[in-house]
Amino acid sequence: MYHYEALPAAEWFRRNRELAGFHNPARALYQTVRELVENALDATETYGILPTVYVRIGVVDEQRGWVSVYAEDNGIGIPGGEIPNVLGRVFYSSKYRVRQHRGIFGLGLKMIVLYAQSTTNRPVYVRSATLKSDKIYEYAIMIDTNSNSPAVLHRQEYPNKYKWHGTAIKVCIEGNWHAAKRRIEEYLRRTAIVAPYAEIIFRGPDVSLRLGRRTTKMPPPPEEGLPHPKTVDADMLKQMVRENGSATLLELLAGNFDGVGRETARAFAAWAGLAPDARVSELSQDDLVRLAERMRQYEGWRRPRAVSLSPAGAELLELGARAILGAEAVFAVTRKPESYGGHPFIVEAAVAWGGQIPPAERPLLLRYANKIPLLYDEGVDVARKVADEFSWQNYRVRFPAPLAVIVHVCSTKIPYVSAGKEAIADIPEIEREIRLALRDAAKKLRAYLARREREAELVEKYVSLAKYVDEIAHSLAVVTGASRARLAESLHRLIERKIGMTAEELLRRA
Amino acid sequence: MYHYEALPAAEWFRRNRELAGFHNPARALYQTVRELVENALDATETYGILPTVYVRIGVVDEQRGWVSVYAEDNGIGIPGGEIPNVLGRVFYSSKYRVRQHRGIFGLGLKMIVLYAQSTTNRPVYVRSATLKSDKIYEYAIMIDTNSNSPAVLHRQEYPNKYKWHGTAIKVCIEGNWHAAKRRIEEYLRRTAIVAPYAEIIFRGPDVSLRLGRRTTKMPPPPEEGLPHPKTVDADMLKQMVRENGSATLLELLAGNFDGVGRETARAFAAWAGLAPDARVSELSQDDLVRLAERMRQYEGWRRPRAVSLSPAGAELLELGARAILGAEAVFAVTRKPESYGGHPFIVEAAVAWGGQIPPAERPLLLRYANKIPLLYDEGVDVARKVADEFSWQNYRVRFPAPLAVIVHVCSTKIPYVSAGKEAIADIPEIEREIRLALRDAAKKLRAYLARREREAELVEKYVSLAKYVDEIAHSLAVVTGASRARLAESLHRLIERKIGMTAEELLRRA
Amino acid sequence: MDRAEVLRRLEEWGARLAKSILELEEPAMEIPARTLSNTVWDERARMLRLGPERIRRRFLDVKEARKFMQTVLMLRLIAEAIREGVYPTIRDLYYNGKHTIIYRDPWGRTHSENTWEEQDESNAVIEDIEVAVNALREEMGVSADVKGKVVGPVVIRSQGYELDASKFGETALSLPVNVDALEIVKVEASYVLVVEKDAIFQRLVRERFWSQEGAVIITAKGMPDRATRRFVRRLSEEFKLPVYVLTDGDPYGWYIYSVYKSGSIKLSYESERLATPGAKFIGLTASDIDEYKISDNYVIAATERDVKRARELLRYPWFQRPEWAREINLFLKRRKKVEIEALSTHGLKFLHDYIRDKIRRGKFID
Amino acid sequence: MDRAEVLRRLEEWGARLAKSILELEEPAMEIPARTLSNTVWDERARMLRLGPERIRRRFLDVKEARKFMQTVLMLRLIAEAIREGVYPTIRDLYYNGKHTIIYRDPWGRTHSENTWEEQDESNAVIEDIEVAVNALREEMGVSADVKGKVVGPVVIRSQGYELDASKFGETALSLPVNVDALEIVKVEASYVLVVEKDAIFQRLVRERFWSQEGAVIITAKGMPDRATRRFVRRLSEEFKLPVYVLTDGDPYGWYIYSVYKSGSIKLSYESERLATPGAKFIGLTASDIDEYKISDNYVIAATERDVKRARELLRYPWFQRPEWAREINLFLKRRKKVEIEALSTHGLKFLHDYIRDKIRRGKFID
Repeated sequence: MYHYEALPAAEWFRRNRELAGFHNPARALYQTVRELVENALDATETYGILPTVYVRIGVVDEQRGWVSVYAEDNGIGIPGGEIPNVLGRVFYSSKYRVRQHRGIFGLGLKMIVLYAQSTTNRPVYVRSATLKSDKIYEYAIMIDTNSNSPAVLHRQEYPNKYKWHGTAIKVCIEGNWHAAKRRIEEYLRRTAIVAPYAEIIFRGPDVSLRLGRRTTKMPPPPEEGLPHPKTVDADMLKQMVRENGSATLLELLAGNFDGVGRETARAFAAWAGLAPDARVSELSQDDLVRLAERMRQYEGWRRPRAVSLSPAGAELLELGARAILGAEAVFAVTRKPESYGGHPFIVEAAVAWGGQIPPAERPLLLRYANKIPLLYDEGVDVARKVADEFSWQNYRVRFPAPLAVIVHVCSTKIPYVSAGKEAIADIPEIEREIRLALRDAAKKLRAYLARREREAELVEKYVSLAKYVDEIAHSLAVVTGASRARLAESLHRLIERKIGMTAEELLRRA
Repeated sequence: MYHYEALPAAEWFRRNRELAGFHNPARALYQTVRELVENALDATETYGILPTVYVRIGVVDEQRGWVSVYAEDNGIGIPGGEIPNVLGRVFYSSKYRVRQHRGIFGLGLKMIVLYAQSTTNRPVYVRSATLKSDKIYEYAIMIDTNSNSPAVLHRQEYPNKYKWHGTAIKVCIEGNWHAAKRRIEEYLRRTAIVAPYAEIIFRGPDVSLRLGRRTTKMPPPPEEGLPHPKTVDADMLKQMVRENGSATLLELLAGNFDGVGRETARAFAAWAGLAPDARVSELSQDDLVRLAERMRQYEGWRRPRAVSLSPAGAELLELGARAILGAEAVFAVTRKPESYGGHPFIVEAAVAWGGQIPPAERPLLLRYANKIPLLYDEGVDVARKVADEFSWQNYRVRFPAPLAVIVHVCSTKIPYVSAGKEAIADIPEIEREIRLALRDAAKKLRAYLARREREAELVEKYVSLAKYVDEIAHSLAVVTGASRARLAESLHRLIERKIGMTAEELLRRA
Repeated sequence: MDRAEVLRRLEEWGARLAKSILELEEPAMEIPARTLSNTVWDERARMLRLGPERIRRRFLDVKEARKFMQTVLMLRLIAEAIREGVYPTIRDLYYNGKHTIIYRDPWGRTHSENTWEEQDESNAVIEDIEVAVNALREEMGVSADVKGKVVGPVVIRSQGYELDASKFGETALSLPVNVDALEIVKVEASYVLVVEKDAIFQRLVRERFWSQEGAVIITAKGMPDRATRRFVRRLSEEFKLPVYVLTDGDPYGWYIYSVYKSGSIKLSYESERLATPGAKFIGLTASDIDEYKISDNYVIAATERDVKRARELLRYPWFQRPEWAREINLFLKRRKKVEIEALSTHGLKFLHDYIRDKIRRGKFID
Repeated sequence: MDRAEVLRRLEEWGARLAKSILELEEPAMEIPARTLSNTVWDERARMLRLGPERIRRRFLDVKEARKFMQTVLMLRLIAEAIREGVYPTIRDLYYNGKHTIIYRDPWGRTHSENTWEEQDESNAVIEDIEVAVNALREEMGVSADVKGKVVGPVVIRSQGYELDASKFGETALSLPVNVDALEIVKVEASYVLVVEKDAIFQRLVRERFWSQEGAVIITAKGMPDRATRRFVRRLSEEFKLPVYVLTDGDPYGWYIYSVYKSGSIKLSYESERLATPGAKFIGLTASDIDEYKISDNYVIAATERDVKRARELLRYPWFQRPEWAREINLFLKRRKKVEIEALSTHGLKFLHDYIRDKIRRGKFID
């Protein structure tokens, strides 16, 4: 009755793998491709390398439903000594930093390893070389779930004659290629939209995709940043105090927060009625709780800086939407940086109208988080909620409408609903920014639709008068003997004067 | 560039608290109540104790948005020495067993503690006494996230004069009572539907609820069980072999799996072409993978036993739906046990029709998992998908229809989509059972609707003939001089003969 | 047959129904079926006749109960009129019988329903009673609205007054309800011209076309009533006058012609009195659009209803002449129709030339 | 006014329009407004007249362009008829003018639209032209279908033929299009009875009610046409005969009475020729349901349309008599209506007694 036990972290995640998106063979295969592609992009574009990613899926044993997934990138590689931990220890990662990555939980690779050993009991094979490394390291790794530590089955070093750098990973898992095919294709295509500087080559059992590099211009890579003071919490503050025991309040504030220099720190202390020179180690727990509250309330901080973020940019979004959706018109907006819980974020949104977008009862939604397309769980995503609650009728949109909405949230930490990373949670600050981004984009759409409507009205008016010209000219000519041609010509000129432009001008505009 | 670090488990969960449903102050308060109520019910009904649960929410500091949540139960309590770990160490729990609990991740209490210290930096207060204990233990606990270990701020023992047993927990968190109120109320009411043997008393700042005990009959408490062989995986098998190194294949199978005795184990070994007396420690890794596959393929296993499960029962579901929904008719079904991934599960479903259910374009859905009502994230729940894809038109249902569907999945392990525990993931075995349960319940609904339709048709027929009787009798009387009254009487008797019953009989039936 | 005999037959029919009810046998009426399938084309007599099929109208059949009630109700109305010695119109009977049945069922719900909604319903049961007891409406003393007008060299006598339809100037003679009560004193016409539309009739009268031609011109303003048909039949039968029918060039017009000529499905039991098997069609046909070079401006697209009606015509035995098959198929192919007024293409007087052309050169369909 | 003068006016109007178009001024037609608001109740003459309001029908107003086109088209049709010396009916003009305008716009889309859909549309522009050029349709030589029938002690002459409407037996005299071309030779009647419904007219003829009363009986089968109204007016004016109007007891019947008596909104410009201000109402009123003890079986629930029409009547100045206000308000309260046939409550012959009662005892509304 009173039986308690501690479970190793790796075992806990193995048992609860749905949390990370490994629900079933179809979804697990999709998730595996996603994790590998996102690691590849993080290892390249973050460091200014034009990404080249090669992904191959092969059938290992059709009867048993075993497939292999191979992914190779030209990124910065993993140092030889770190490879076992990076793949074989849950909660070990390079991604626990204040900087925008595609990956964030640092869980992806470990979940793939756990899933592979649960289903096929095959190790994962890794080959990697860091920049300018003389050696290439190769490992076969599994995870000892009891101790949450890597089990290295095989290890080898090769000379790196051609100074190759990057990472190649191969796994054998139970996967349903047939059921996952469509999603994987869609995922890769949508990824290519926001990363046109990447080259992605994919080979599947019956599908090949080559998504070529469309530009060599890359957005500036994100820098590492500090948390913004506006949204700090007591626990975070306690930890900082522990690490900066001897610092004064002024030093703590000026050294550890985004956009806070000595000036700003002093102004805050004055506003908060705190002694700037007090040692933080002498503050009581309650003082710290209050300090966190005052920091959240203070309106004098600078906006969080965007240096650690890398939005796609309005121009890129508009190009992508026009190309992929075949839209008639696209209007994109990149909002200024904001923050929640100490994490800066930027929301970008685009609304696309008409063309090949099929009219529907609600907007078609394309969601991105840190340039990752989100394909599942749309129903619980905050963007779906905002797009559905949005007052489209105020922007001349009447459903069914050929309307698509693209929402891109980038942040040093995306608040996913689950570790499956398919939906963004309902954070008030983010919800507000999405709403404002949609509003800004929708305003442009409204202006566009209004102009189109005005033109359509003029055309309508022109037609509804011009169609009677011949009939009237003919009848009046018969009654009065006047020239039918001259009457018709005059009637046309009267109509043009009425609508304020000639038929040719109208034809050019609408 | 090459910076890696290990993160303590508690810190990882603190940073990613949305995963467990602590998105924002409103949802966090709701989640806190849920975790506490579910722990309380697990600590009572699982051990045959009629639950009495008392929950109180109070405003601590209106300006700062601080609220207190107090929950007390009459359960089996937590042994004094275990209290710090149970509350202060992530991955430490009594719930990692093969038995149906409401809780499953064993995360809930720790997430509350982490959330409290992040927002108010207040410890959690616990008082508990086990059954027949002489002492009551009291603790104030926080979590040291760096070491994933409990920090005990206060500890005291009291004599337990009245042999009280149970657990009382009090926390102070940032919470939005106003926004969470409606959900908390709905959660408690829906909980009471499937647990009518529980007494739940709730006091909030401006709401009081007393959900009285409606019966003292409880479903038999679930027993501890073993995994079913049908859905074992290689990793699980490897672990068992480690723990039973000296066992033969026969011993391993007969001792560790649900419903497998020596007979069954021998039959399986013969079918699989394996030597029943081989030592399992001598099997290679590949042998184990194949063994797991053969075990999954074998059709000769007994169905998983339901002993470790505790469904509500069709009768209870029908009563609840009739009472709460005010339905005209309810048809419930409890399916036989099935299993997925080694975990037995039972699906129950009810369809409720008419009465106070408002007609809608799709069925109203009430979801339960291990008697827990699920309120959020309906859009990604497998039950929503099944209910929407179900061929209602084959069961005489035409939308808009006054139709509600209740789906209850109970299992030793509910496959939630996220740690927030608000939606069940799309597991093929579960999806199939939900579909079959709906089919079984819908068949009864169809029979009911058909009977109602037949009766309505008879009434219709009676009325459409009887209404002309007076007119015909009058006219024929005028034409022929026959008695109008006798003609009318005879016509009525002819009609009754035609529909096969008298008007009085028909009146009684429809 | 006098009214007393009619009354006897009605009462006898009612008594049979009452008897079966009182003996708890299901009451049913045997009525000759006035349906298309029971309309027999009598090739020799060249008219429609009622076939041998009978329907059983059963009270206990939900689909027929209402009609059963209506029939019994009408039976009473007619019996009462005969007993009281009054002569109602079918409109009077519709009106006298129309009221709301209010029925409160054992479940406490109240149902209300009118005995009939439209005059079509009461007219139909009158016709049912005619065939069931084998007595004509006129014999029961029940009359209908009259639509027919006549002009031309014909003299009639009504209640002692002689009326010369050639001396009406721009006015016209309205036919009475009971045409058989008229005496046709003298006819000096060369043919009878039956015109579908009143507007065309008015023009021909005003333009004195009848006097130039020595023709009796008759119109019933659309679908003809019994009196007009009976009058045309009498002119044809008693005075051996050729009869020509002028209608629009659409399936409705063609059907109107066939009603004058062969009888109608609904009243096939009366064809012997009403049909004029020798009547010839000089209205517009589908091929006349080319034949008379009718401008596109006057050609109208056929509606779905027109097309449906044309397909029905094709199936009727009395349209099984090669000429009609050709014209109707042409119509179905082109889906174009024309009204008589379309002849104004060639000037408003062209109508006269058209009629003469069709008659003199035998360009009619028989 | 002869047709040459009418043509001159039409051409002059057309020339004004053509001139403004060619000078690039917006073409607009000035037309007296045939609307309720421009219908003036002339209390002294006791008839409706057209008021001074005029509408400007502008081609460049999208809402009016279609009507502008229709008006010009009709102008041409009438001008052509006069030039060719033919006498079309309004149906002919509808038909001659109806065709499809097919317009291909600069964007390559094709729009097609009929010049008019229903005869109502072409009739309306004919009436517009009548008031715009101040010439009556009859003066243009444009006629309409004729609905009127007469029986009784009146002798008329049409194109030299004398017709004695007392010698028609069960038939009746149909009125011609142009009543003013008739000569009324002799009238030996004591009053004129105008009957709304043809079925009632037929009964009164068959029952020789007119001869017992010495009355001229006239019907126009519902809403009267111009010819029937003109004939009633001539009997009233030239022979000082009292005129009684017998209609159903519903707002539609009451309005029909007012059209005979005071004119209609649509044709208020013609009231002077057509109205019979002395006509008296002897149809059924709301209070007659009690007065003549009409059985519930014959009383029908008023429709929404009836109620709406009754509310309109209440607002018309020519219904502002206390008797009408009382009856219409009673109708609105009870929402019940009755047809003339309802008098059969008391036997089919009761209608005669009813008419005599209303006339002899002065129980009419003036």
